[in-house]
Amino acid sequence: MDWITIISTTLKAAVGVETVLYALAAIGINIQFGYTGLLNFGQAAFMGVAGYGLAVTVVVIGLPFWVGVVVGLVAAAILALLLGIPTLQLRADYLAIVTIAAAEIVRLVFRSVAFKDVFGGSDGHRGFSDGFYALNPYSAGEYGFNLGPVPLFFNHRVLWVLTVGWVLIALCCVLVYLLMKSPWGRVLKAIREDEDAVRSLGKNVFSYKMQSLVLGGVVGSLGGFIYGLAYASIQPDVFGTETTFYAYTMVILGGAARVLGPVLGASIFWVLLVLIYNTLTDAVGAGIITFMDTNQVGAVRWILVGLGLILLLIFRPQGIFGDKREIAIDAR
Amino acid sequence: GGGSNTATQSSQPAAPSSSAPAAKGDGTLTIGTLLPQTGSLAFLGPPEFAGVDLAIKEINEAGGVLGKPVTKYDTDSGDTTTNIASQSVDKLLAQKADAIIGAASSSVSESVIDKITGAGVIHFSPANTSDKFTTIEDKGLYFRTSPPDKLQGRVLGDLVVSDGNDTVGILAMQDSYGTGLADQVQKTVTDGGGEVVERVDYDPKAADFSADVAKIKAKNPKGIVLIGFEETAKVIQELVKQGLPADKHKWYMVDGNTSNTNYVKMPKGTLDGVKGTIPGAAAPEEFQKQLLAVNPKLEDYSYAPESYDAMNLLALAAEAAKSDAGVDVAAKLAEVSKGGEKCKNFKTCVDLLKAGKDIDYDGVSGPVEFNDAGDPAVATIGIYQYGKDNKYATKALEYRTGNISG
Amino acid sequence: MSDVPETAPETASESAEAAAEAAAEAPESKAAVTDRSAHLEGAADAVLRCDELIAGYLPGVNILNGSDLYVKEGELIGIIGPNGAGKSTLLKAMFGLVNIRSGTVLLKGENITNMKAHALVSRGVGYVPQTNNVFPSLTIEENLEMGAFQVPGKFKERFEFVAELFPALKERRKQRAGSLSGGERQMVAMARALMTEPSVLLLDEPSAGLSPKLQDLVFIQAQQINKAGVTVIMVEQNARRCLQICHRGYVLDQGRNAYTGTGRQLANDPKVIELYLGTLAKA
Amino acid sequence: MRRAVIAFTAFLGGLIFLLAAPAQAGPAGCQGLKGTLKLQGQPVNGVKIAVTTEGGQPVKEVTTNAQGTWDVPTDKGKFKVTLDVGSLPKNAEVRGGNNVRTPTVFEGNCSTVLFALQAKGVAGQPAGGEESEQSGFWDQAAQLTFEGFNLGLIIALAALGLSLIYGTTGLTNFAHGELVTIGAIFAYMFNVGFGIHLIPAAVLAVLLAGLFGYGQDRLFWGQLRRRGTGNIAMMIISIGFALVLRYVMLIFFGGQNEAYAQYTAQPGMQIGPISAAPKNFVAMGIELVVLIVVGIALLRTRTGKAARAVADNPALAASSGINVDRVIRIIWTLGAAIAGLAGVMLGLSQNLKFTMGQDILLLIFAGVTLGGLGTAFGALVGSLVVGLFIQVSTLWVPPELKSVGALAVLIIVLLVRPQGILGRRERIG
Amino acid sequence: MHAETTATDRKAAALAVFKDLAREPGVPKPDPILTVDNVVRRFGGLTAVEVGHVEIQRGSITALIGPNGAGKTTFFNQLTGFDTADAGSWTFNGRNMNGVPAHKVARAGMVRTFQLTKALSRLTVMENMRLGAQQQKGETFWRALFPSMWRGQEDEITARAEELLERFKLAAKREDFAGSLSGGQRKLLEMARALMVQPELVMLDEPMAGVNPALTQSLLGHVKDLREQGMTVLFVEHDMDMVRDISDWVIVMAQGAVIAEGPPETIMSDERVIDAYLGAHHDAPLSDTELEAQLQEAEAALEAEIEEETQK
Ligand SMILES: Nc1ncnc2c1ncn2[C@@H]1O[C@H](COP(=O)(O)OP(=O)(O)OP(=O)(O)O)[C@@H](O)[C@H]1O
Ligand SMILES: Nc1ncnc2c1ncn2[C@@H]1O[C@H](COP(=O)(O)OP(=O)(O)OP(=O)(O)O)[C@@H](O)[C@H]1O
Ligand SMILES: [Mg+2]
Ligand SMILES: [Mg+2]
Repeated sequence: MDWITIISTTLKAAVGVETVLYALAAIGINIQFGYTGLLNFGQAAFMGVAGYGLAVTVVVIGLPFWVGVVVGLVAAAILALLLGIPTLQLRADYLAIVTIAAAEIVRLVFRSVAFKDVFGGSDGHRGFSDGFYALNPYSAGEYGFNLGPVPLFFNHRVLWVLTVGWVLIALCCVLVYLLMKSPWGRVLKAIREDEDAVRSLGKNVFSYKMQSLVLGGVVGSLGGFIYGLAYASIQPDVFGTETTFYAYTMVILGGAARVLGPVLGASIFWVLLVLIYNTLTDAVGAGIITFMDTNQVGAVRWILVGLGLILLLIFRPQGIFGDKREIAIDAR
Repeated sequence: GGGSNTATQSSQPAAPSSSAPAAKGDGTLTIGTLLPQTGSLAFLGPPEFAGVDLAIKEINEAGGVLGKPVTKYDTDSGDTTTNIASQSVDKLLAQKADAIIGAASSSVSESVIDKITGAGVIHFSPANTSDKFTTIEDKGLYFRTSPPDKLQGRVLGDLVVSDGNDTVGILAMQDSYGTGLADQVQKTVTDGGGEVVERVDYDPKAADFSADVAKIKAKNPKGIVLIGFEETAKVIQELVKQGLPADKHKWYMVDGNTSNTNYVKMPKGTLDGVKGTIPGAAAPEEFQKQLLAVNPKLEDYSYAPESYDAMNLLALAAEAAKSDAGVDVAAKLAEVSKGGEKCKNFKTCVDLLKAGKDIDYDGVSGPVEFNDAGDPAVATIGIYQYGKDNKYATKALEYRTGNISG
Repeated sequence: MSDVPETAPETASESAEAAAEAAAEAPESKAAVTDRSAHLEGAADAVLRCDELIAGYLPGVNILNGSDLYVKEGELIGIIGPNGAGKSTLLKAMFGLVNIRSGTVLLKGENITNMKAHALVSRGVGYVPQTNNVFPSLTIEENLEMGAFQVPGKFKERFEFVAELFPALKERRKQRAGSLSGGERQMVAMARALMTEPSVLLLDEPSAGLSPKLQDLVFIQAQQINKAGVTVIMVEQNARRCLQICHRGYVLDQGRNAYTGTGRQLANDPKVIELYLGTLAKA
Repeated sequence: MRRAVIAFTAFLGGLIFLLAAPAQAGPAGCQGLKGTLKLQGQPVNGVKIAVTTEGGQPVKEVTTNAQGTWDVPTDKGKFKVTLDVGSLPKNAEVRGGNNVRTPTVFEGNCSTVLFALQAKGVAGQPAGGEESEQSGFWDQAAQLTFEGFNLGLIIALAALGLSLIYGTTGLTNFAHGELVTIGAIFAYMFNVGFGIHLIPAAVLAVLLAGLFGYGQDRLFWGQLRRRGTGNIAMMIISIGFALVLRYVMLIFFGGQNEAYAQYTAQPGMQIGPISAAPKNFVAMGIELVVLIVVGIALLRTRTGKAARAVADNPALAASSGINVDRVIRIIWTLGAAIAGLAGVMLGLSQNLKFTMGQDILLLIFAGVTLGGLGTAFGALVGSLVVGLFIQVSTLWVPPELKSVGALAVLIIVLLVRPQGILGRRERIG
Repeated sequence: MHAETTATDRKAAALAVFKDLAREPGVPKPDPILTVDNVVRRFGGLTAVEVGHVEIQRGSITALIGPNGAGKTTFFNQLTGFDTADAGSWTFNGRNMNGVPAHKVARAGMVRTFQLTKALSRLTVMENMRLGAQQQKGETFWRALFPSMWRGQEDEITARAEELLERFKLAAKREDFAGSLSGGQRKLLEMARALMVQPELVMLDEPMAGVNPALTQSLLGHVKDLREQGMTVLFVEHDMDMVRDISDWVIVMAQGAVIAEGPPETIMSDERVIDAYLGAHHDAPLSDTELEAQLQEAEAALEAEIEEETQK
């Protein structure tokens, strides 16, 4: 068993690119769902629209990188408006199905043969991240330190993505913290509890819901940028419903309506995923586990991840940072 | 590379080195696999792993590479919907893999190619068919044994035309494999004087394919080309149901779905006379037996030959380069694949190499001769025909060999 | 009600009356009994009794802090107290809807602490909750059918009975309860509890939201049911009215019994008036 | 630049190939153009065919032989092949009228050139074309409508199971797709594993699926409810549970497609404009009966009403003497059994795969929501609409986007009727 | 006791206004804050509301009473924009209000409470209260980001909320989640929160149902204070003691329509109102003899029933 690799990869996963991009998506969901009670199950579409906005602008139209970022952000905001104007009047569960449907539509259009010239079909686009890496302040090489015998190094490209990513996360968290402490956030939370009551107190519920949807969507779309930039490519199927589900899982794991909940949730999720898998593969590779073969390791990993999620939520249904009292209040 | 020695590993990257990880040969050829254990392509995993395993078994029996047995780490590529491939690559890189064999899905490969080649490691896919990889920025480290389907599409298209099908319908799986192949077939058929009356690109995950088949039915083509993977079984059910059976219309299949196991439960004669094309110069039967010895549970053999060849080529290139470092191996890959004394397995090839000869490895999947882009330049396509038992004869009707780019 | 054994009503109501009279004759000075042992003197032959109940919703927060209560066969008991005193919690705890942390509840000698509500229903206990007391997506008729869930055979007969009490319900039998007005819901809730012919009935503010006319009806009905031998425990904010008809009353404050006594004693106790009854509706 | 390099390499590769004397090349030495002319299956002799280069330089002119074949060896490159229409037999013409082809010849390969011949004035009458196009459209529409019902009913069955469980417990069960899959796989186990005929195997599978539902509630969900786990936490737990189930199935069933031992690729019969396999009709009949019986049972039976009561307010249901846990257990058993049946039906009409349920989960949710959450007949109506739109929309949109049509309709319907087709508005205040 | 005397003065003033008015449905008031014309709302075959003409006098306390299901709550829903009327129009402060969305109605100064309470469960009682305040600077997105911009206002709001909570006996619960309140406490919070809006017209839907009588009494004083501050109160209530104590004018609804209007005393002796709504015992609690008689009656009925049963 190669414990050093296992520990090193796990620790790196805790702050890695995937954690960053999912954390951003989850922060967005936390704004929408955790604070406002909007069941937006289309977060993947916001990420996708942003990523593709960047990719199409740079690759197909040939404009510079930063224009792509602006286009992506605007696209995410427009998607939020398009989704929100008709659907925010709907009951919460209907909003969920409408957003999930919209997200699937977006993904299917991205991957379709009919629009292959624009969106690149099922393999998507690549070659739009040079502008981003051109800004990289780190010179080529590996950066990091040894934690005892465990090496923790990232190369300059990853480090640049991580730097930007974590700065974005920090900014978003500060933003969420400030907003949710304020009367503005109070209105959101009140909407989560009972829209009609809020309406009767003279607040424009629709407008607040829209603000929340746009804000959450734009924050989530940052995750889409990080994906595209980190992998230097973008594929439609990355933005399937699974991505949204996992982001929700992270929000709940960390604790809904907690500022740092989604970030911690994302970290836990990836640590779980990587730790379990790398331990398993090594154990199988080293012949310690003999009752399964290579083909089954991947499946067993997901089984254990599933069990992990179940157990975490059984023993902390309110999430890591959550407040038990909130859960005890009967929502009915 | 080499992940067995943890002591050197921990001391190595102590300071940021200035250039991309250059030669770091440690004497052991370390291979990582990045193949689907889960996700929508999970059915491709077992044959691909088996292909690699079979090759490694033979290599190690023949004395290993550079005198040492090959080390291998298996990881899961998942599919595009989860981002686990990237984490798997992180692990393999941490374990100092010299080359990574994978992924099955072009999309997954695209998402990790920068990471792999950026670390000076060979990215070798047995199954990517997207033509994007021909032009991709890969530092000369990307290779694949699966041809980008131009030749197969041409052969199949010509086959369709020469069978006299003046009206043709194409049902193609909607991804880079399916659409790429379908484009080529369509072009060849049209050039040859046939007419593609309907082409349907279908979503392989769709709940059912009746609408897709109904579209074909409306045009009533003489020949129907089925391009896809195992979901073709569902498409065939639908063709039979909607009254387009193989005895009235000529069906054609491709390597992704020409299978001896997928259709055996169908009524006798359902696939009678159906033709399919598979790359590779040898009848697959013998090879499949060997694979079964490695993994007795195998049901499908897609991309097993390509995986096997990938592994053998890597081992031979390492021997030729006398180094296991990715960059060195990559430099030799093209050389061992063409221009020299022909040989068909690691043992004979390595013996030739040791005797100082130039070799030309011809694999199970075809002659595999790499061009500069790391794509195979030449391929052999076998044309097979199904019998009444819904299995195809192990002897090909004919083999066509040609340059992939034309 | 018709299946009450022939002799039961008389004996039950007689004993209750006797108890009530005995209480009424007690000297004025004992009007408000706060002493626990004194209170429990009468509890020997209680149908339902709770001892030192401690219960609550949130971990670490007790709402009931050791309240005692007993009710004898055929008695009508009133519970009053300020908002948030724990009256509803007490009823819920007895009925198995709130987890009891310590203390016991006995029903006819059987320990029913933390027993499931449906099991209590089959033991003859009925309950009308204070809020959320109808099934909104079911029609009125189906709501009442649910009331008679354990005795489906009796549905027709009992339906006629409650329809006579609340004619509005019969007219609207196919209307979904979720669209009913507050008062109409209250009627449905009351009617639902009357479907089973319980031997012990727990009512949580049955008159709230009803028109004065119907409030009258509810109080008379409670009395009538009680007369027929049903033991009734009633929580009311229409406190004066409640104390008027009940045999004994409890004043609950902060999860504890503050005062107990006969209805009349409590209604006239100046302390109780000042703290809980107010002077608005002077008798 | 790059392209040039590639071309050059290819050229080199070709050279090497030529030198290496193809071991198993096809028709040896064939490089050029060839073809066969046939009219109604009979070879056509004596037709003149001229081959020129792309630029128009004549290469060779040939005449078909008695077998109707001709061939012209050429260099590699693009050519123009012209059939001399005058040399055709009097009664024949080239289909489509175009007598020029522009094939490409590749190194070491022959390219086939096809001139499809037809009897003059037989097929392709200009007038009839329009009409058959029209009737073709309606035939296709009829077929797609049928397929819409076929698919919609399967979705409805799965949706009913989901709706039952959601309606009663408030659990948004993301593991429901896996319940569908598991039903199909149970049937496979009995059918292929134990060699039982599919019909009894299906019955056993549905029973086993029901038992599985019962066990799930008994040992898992019921325990969670007892602990007071909230609905949101439960929803996430169901995602975890779905992962566990799905990948357990991957291990035991494998990643490939499988079919049942009977009724696979059953030939269709033509009924009017519709072609369908007998198994489709039987399946649809069973589905419809189950849906209606369960729907009515929910409305009429005591347990059905109790289930709705529990859905509304579990505490009040308990206060009414309903054994809430028992009702929920019944619903779980029933819901899982119905989901299992849906799986068997899906496996019968399609194939089995460990992700089959997951792949239709979105459609199931769409069906449930579209019809109105928590109503049995709503699930039926909603799913039928989803099924119909998926299929029928392909008349206008490319099939790869067929789900887009259905999902777009879902959105539009919900905008017009926010409470779902059969749902009711809630009262305010 | 200063407030008490002014309140009675005020009441006298209000009563003086009403003194000369005709006691008939739809009678015009000298200074109406709310005027309603021909509002109709049907649910299927049921006409829940069909109000011809009603005016609410500014600065008065008006009670709206009527049997259960008379349409009072539905009427409130129409006026406050929570439901769309099938027909009709109404003006508030002379401004036409039909079709105006609920939040704008509230902003215009017409705030209602809900009969079935709507506590914001996972907000604390204090947050519930603060939410009621209007024109909060911190409620716009950009200003929310800079606490210095709204801190001061927030403190003012909090002080006001504290005061109200004290009055409504909820001060001890200020940091508890509203979802953990008892039924009566929710009613109190609902009303207190509506008062945070500082509306011109407050519409209370059965504010005191389920509230302890002693507390009700003290709160009535507060409501009278509101009138003192120039606020208009329209409330639905079934507690006749309360209606009699504080209302200046009473409107009676039955089966959707306004059937009577007048001062409390007049209304409570109106035969039709007694018939449809109050019942025989409205004016005083039952005396002992009456009780006795009632019981006797019940017993007789019971015995007859049992008799029947045994004969079967
Ligand atoms: N679901 C709950 N979760 C947490 N705390 C609760 C819950 N329900 C009630 N409480 C608390 O328990 C205490 C007692 O509530 P209960 O409902 O028993 O009061 P009550 O005496 O019935 O009052 P009311 O007359 O207003 O109905 C209250 O302080 C309330 O805050
Ligand atoms: N959404 C609806 N669908 C059908 N009927 C309704 C709906 N809303 C209200 N009703 C009916 O309209 C009538 C008026 O209801 P409303 O709630 O206005 O009565 P109310 O006067 O407030 O009664 P209460 O004093 O009991 O609160 C009732 O009979 C009720 O059943
Ligand atoms: Mg209470
Ligand atoms: Mg009302």
